Amino acid sequence: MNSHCCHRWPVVDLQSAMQPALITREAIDTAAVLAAVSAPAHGAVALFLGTVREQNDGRPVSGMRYDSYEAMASDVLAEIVAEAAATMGEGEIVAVHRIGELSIGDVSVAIAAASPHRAPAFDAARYIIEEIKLRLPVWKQEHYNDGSQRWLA
Amino acid sequence: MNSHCCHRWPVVDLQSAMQPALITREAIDTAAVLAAVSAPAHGAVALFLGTVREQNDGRPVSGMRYDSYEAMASDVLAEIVAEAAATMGEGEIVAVHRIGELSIGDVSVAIAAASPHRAPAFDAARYIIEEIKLRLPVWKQEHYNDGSQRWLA
Amino acid sequence: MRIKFLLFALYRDLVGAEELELVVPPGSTAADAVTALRARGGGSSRLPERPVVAINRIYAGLDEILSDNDELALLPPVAGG
Amino acid sequence: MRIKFLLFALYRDLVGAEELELVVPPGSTAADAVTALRARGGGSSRLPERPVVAINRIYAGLDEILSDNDELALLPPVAGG
Repeated sequence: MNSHCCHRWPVVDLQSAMQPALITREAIDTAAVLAAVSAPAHGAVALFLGTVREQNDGRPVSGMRYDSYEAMASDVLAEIVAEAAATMGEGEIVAVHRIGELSIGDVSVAIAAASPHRAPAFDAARYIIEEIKLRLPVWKQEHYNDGSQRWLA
Repeated sequence: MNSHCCHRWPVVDLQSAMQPALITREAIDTAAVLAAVSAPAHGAVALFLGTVREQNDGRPVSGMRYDSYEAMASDVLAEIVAEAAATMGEGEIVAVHRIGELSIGDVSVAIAAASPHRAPAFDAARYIIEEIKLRLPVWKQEHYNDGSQRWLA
Repeated sequence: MRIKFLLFALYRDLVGAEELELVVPPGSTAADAVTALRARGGGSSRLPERPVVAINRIYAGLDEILSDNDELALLPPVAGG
Repeated sequence: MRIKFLLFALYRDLVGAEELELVVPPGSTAADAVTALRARGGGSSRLPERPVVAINRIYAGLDEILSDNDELALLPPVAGG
């Protein structure tokens, strides 16, 4: 619209470049997640990262497969983020959950909340990871060194 | 010692490369802080960043000077980190506070706690920032757009 | 009416399919549809009698009445994060 | 005995010095030393009567008795983070 009238160049905006809730098969870029919530108005940023551990219940793990009901998971994650944002008030939130085959140490989930104050930022990040554990339709299958595997519940 | 007997090369160890508690005049490298606590045994990482806000109490801020009783602040920060680590148990913690002249958006404090589980990681990061606010001998002076400045209390 | 079942993780392994369709009587609830699926026998009979379900991507109760062409997802206990 | 005062932030601005030394009677407490410093007059008299203090880099009570060559730091309300 109105492109005939004036020169308007697209403004590069990190905050809108990253969706606030994302299910992805790509590696999670932690720095990009942090950058997406950072702003001069936000003095406090809380970041939570979940990573694939080398063992679970004392059993060595060689890798992890995350499966999801992708279409629903996107909606549920967006809902969780919206709930946290409503409680937090002013600020920015980004939550990304990776699915597919992950290796030890890979980031499976990244949640960043930026706020003018620290308590709301911490509370938002904490709320989101707790709700993800409760209701995000994602499942993980551990792969073991002996070649066997198991769905976690 | 024993350098005559065998070839021993220094092992590069990210975790020992960064002190767990540091007062610094350098810009804080958030990625390095995260890397310093990450390990295959830690499935959860909580990071807190404090940054210089563009305004405070509704007044536009042009920059911030952080002053400290450096020798004591190093000790107090190490003490705070040790307390958090004792409560957290297994895991790694790094806390860095920057002092000197900072600009809007600069990271003034970074706290990372990695643990096998998320609750201890969150609690450690939260404990450290709360204790910093209570007892780290650091002061900040806001600079305003009109050239005036004020110590915060 | 036709119901499209979606299966994930352990349930997918049990049934041996990501999705399948069954015809159930009009007025069937989600629970009725699960019963019909389990009645197929084989691994399907090892599905829980009362799994968590979503209808058309939204968490739903098992007593919810289905409509033609609904997507009924059977969700094992989630394990994200 | 000699006491070395360390001043920070607002208190530094009031006193106009980062550090200064005063001689106080043996047996003086931190509170006594603060009183002696305030008695210098000028901006120093605007220091609080009972500031938070640290002796040799450790938080201390104002009733703590000082030793020769102690470092007594007067600490404004902290504002880190």
